[in-house]
Amino acid sequence: SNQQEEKAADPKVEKSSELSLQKVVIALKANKNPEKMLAEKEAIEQYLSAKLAREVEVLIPTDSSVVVESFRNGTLDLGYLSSTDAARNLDQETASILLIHLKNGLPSYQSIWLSLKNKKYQSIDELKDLPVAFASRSSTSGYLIPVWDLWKRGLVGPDTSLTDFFSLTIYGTGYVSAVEKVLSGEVEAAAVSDYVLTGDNKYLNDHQKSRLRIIQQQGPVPSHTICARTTLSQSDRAILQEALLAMNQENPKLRDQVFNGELIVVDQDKHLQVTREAIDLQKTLKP
Amino acid sequence: MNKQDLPWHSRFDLLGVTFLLFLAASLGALPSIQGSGRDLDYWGNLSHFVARFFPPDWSIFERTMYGLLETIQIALVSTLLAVILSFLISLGASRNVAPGWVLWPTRMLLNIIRTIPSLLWALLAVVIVGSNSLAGVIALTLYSVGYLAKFFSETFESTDLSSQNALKSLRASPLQAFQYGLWPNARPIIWSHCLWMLEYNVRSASIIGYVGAGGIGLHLKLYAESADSWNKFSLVLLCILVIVTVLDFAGEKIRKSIRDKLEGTPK
Amino acid sequence: MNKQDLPWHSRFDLLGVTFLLFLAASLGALPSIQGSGRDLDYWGNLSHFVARFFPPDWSIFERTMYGLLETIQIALVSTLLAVILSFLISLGASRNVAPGWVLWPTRMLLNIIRTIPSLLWALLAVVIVGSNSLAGVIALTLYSVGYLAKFFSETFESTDLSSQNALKSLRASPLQAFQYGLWPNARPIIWSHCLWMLEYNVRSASIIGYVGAGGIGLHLKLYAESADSWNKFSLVLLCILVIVTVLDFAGEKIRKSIRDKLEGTPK
Amino acid sequence: MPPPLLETQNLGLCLSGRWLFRNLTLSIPPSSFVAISGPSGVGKTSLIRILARELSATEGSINSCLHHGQHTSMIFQDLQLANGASSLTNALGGCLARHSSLRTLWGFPVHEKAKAMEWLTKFGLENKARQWASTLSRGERQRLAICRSMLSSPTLLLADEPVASLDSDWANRTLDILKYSQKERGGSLVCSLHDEGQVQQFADFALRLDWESPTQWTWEKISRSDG
Amino acid sequence: MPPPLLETQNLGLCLSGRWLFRNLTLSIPPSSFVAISGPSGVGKTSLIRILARELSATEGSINSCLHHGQHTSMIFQDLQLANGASSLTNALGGCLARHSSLRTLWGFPVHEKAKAMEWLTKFGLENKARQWASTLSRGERQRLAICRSMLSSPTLLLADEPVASLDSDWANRTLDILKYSQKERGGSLVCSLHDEGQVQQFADFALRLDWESPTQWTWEKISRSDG
Ligand SMILES: Nc1ncnc2c1ncn2[C@@H]1O[C@H](COP(=O)(O)OP(=O)(O)OP(=O)(O)O)[C@@H](O)[C@H]1O
Ligand SMILES: Nc1ncnc2c1ncn2[C@@H]1O[C@H](COP(=O)(O)OP(=O)(O)OP(=O)(O)O)[C@@H](O)[C@H]1O
Ligand SMILES: [Mg+2]
Ligand SMILES: [Mg+2]
Repeated sequence: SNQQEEKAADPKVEKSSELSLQKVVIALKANKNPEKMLAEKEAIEQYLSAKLAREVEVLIPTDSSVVVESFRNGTLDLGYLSSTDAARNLDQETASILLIHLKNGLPSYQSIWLSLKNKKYQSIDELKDLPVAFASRSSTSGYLIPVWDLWKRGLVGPDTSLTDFFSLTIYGTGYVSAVEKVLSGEVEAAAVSDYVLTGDNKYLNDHQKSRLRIIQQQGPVPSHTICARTTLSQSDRAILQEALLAMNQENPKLRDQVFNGELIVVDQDKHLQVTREAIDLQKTLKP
Repeated sequence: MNKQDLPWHSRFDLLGVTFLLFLAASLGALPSIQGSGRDLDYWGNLSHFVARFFPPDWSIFERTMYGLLETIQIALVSTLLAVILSFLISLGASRNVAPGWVLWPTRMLLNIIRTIPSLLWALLAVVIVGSNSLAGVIALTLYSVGYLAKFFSETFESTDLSSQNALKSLRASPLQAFQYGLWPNARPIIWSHCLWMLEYNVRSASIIGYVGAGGIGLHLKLYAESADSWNKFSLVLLCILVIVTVLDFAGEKIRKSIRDKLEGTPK
Repeated sequence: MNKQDLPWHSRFDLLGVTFLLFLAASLGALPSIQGSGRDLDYWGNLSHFVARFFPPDWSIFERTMYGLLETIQIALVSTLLAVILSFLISLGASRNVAPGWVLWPTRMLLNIIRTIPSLLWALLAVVIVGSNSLAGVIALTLYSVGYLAKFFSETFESTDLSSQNALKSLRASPLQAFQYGLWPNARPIIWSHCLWMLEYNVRSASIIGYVGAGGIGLHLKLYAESADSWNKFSLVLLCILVIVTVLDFAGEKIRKSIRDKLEGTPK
Repeated sequence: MPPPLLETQNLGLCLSGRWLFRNLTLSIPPSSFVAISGPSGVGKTSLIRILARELSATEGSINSCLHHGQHTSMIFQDLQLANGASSLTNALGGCLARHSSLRTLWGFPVHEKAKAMEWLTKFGLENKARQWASTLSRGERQRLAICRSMLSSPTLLLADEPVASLDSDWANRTLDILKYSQKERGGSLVCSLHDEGQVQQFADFALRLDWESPTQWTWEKISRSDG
Repeated sequence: MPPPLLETQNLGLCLSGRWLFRNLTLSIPPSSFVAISGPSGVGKTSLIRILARELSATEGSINSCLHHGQHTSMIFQDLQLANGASSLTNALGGCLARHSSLRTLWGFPVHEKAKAMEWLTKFGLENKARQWASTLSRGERQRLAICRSMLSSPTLLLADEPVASLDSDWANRTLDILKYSQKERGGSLVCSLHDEGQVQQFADFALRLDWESPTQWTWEKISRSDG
């Protein structure tokens, strides 16, 4: 990786106003239906390649370790990652946060517990010895933060595991599969992100939403981030950051579609503080 | 009559033509396979990556064993079910056992089973019985049948058929001719396939992991996702390797015992 | 001498014992397979779930075709590479071709290859060449070799060996005896396995999805994860089913042509 | 004259453009031993396979006059035994037609086993009953194939060189057993033989195929002092 | 007296507890035709396989006196042809030992093909060269197996009932060809035969195995007016 740094800092190419990369590769998260995903892919490729005068390629890797390794070997330059994935990359020193997005003006959103409308649970405490579902093991709002919340409430800890508190914990393959388990009656509640219920109908249709209610909210969940490979040269980083920030003025519609809100620069450690706390806690829990 | 006297195309039968088509299509597809176009330190990247797997982290050995036990149990049950189902279905899918009107529907059924990806089988099983090891068993069983029945029926069509034909000409029913004529010849390959399926199912643990049925697959996925646990990952792999090797060895021994019996090597 | 005169255990050879062990282990594992224990409407859940797959959404047909084309290209190239590699490796893993000191290391290599899950192969490929279709090809190739070479070598050990032995006794080298004695007999099964591998690789689209090489695997994953796209999912499956059926049919035709030639059925 | 068991009308077979025989019109009388002879490759096996309806003729027709309950059995030149099964099981293959698939799923009826052992004993294989067929000597395999066919009690037995790999003692004994077993139940034996001595000694009729010309086959009644 | 090609010392073979032969001490002189005979199942094939070192004897030893460049070839009773290959390819199997694996990877040298065609022609198979071995008649397959072994020009040819499935014309012709091809190159032919007439007509020595007692084998020199 040292070599790459040197190469990037090669004085011949280093003209602070021009990108030393011949081609920019960006990874997006695979979380929408393919129509929108592919349309966004093309739109962002066009926008950025015009902006940077470079070829831009958007990848949609489906596994987070692929992102880590791609950053490490230098085949990926930017990635739109959840805060958990960002923390993982930071720990591995493969990437650092370039920008984050704001959701409703905040650098965070909420995680929620959902149940059927006819169930009258008031808080998660009441679900002791009942089955619940999490979105997936790698989800921030659908697993990491809810567990952190349970720990803060003293319901789980080094001596009480999730399966000690709940009668059964199930992990889905995403928000939708977790919610479906609630709808089918297999579990009493599911932990997901708040925009599953309050956002557009990307995840659930109106009929499904009408059968659900929120038991409680927990958070904050740090919003998604745009990370850049650590081996990028300082000037490249700056150019890319500038180009993305320009979307705030030039193409807010595309920005909202792809990155879910206004892009801002933050202190990366502060942004990831909650996530890191939750990750560290995770390791102390009884398995 | 010499080889040269024949027109050149007489050397190509259906098999040759298929092979050439396959070759041409593969080579034609080559240009569309693209690399990153970047100047990478392939060897350095690879060795750094691989180095992180060593040494395996033995501290998780006990936990791994528990996960593995669960995985093996699921694999055993689903393989047993799959073998039974596949055997029955494969009889219906073998040209030399089943009549035509059974043949094609059965084949089509198998094609459909194979088309459905493992993930979907897992989802289906979860929809039916919920997220638990039973779902894992159902998913693996259905998934395995698609393979195993195809392998079985192809084996039945490709082994030495002469004895089966002899029995048929002695007016045995197709099933009888199969049992006493074909089966003794097909046995070694069939057992190989069964053991392979067991091995495959032990490794398919990760599919079961998806639907939350536990087992070692879940561990593997978690270790892979946390980017710095490759040495734990490698320990799990080491344990799986032991199982794979044992099964491979068992298959080898069984084939050898049948071969010895066939050749009648005196001890 | 009657069958009854023999002690009961004389009926059990290694194969019988293995089978009983397998049966006992499977049945012993049964109790640990547990359902959800909740009162679920199995049939209702299933029919609701399945109903959402129909009718397939034909509006995405064109896009699916593009995705599929890419997938097929990757599958073709990787299968070709895998077949070549597996063939060479399987020679080293067959007891009747390779000497002992080649045999065991090769077998162990294959076991290791098979132990490594698809995800890890994908990662390895990404580490080497980055996220692109080349990585997909590398991952699929390496993954396939583990299977294919095992199947090949088992086929070589289980087909009719008499002609190979005859050539060996005429002092042909192991390779020559293989080429002119064993290969003509093993051909039909080998081709079946190759076609199966091609089919498997077309379906392994999801592995390629991992490394971000696109193809149909990505679509499948996205459809599966968004709530209301099961009818799109089913269209993709339908297209894959067509490919699977075509390949199945090709395999059948090839086996039949060889069988006809062997039996010499006059036209 | 009793009606024949099998009749052919102008039978002809053409393989890869070569006529093996043509205009073959025969009728196989009951209780008779018909020998088919001719040089190697002339078409003996092909003719027998046509008579057994394993192969279809290029021209002409075959007319079977077997009654209900009577049937044809064949002894193959290539033996076609199941190598991975014991001699006894192989022999028992001959009785499969008498039992349903369900009945034979878990083994054979005891009386069939006894009958099979009887045949095996007749052909000197009583000590080989539990041995896998693949480890028998070629001559033993040939006798085993005969046992299998005899167990099915055929009215018409089509035997393709059943004694080719046997020494002359066994060959004579075998042909004798075959001939008299068939005569006993009023059946016939069609048997290809390449040894002229055996034809003269056992056969009632001889069909001789000709290598040069497909139509020059001859049908000869063999008269013997003892018959 | 010239040195023998092969000598055995007190050879004995025991299969599944039964002694097939014991104390077998022979020496095979050069330029000779040794016939092995005995009833079916007596152990002829087993003995020949021991001489070819395909099988190891239970007791005793074999001593090969072949020089460098001389070798043994075997004609199998089960023929052991590759069914899915043409006759020509099968016959060419006999020349593999003369060429490296690399040389034969893409086909055979032209002169070997010509030689193979010569042998095929000698055995009346010239028109069957491109046909798959599985579609040949049994007799043709037997002749093909002989062609394959002859192509390897063995000094010692071990033939296991090479003429069992041939009619007497072809059988005599074949034994003649085998005998004189071997004599020509100073080699020997060890051949199991079950026809006493053929033994008397062609063999120089006859080894007769006995069914009752493994040690009661006999070795006889056959004198003929013509030899
Ligand atoms: N592996 C084995 N186990 C037990 N018995 C065997 C085995 N192999 C051969 N035999 C027996 O040894 C005897 C001799 O067999 P062999 O093939 O040598 O006979 P042969 O003289 O060649 O007979 P044929 O004339 O029928 O070919 C046979 O009775 C055979 O059943
Ligand atoms: N499918 C085929 N295609 C071409 N020729 C064939 C086919 N099947 C058989 N033949 C040829 O037909 C001829 C007759 O074969 P058949 O097996 O009937 O001979 P046969 O009289 O039984 O000879 P043998 O005494 O050697 O057993 C042979 O020359 C054989 O090569
Ligand atoms: Mg014949
Ligand atoms: Mg023999």
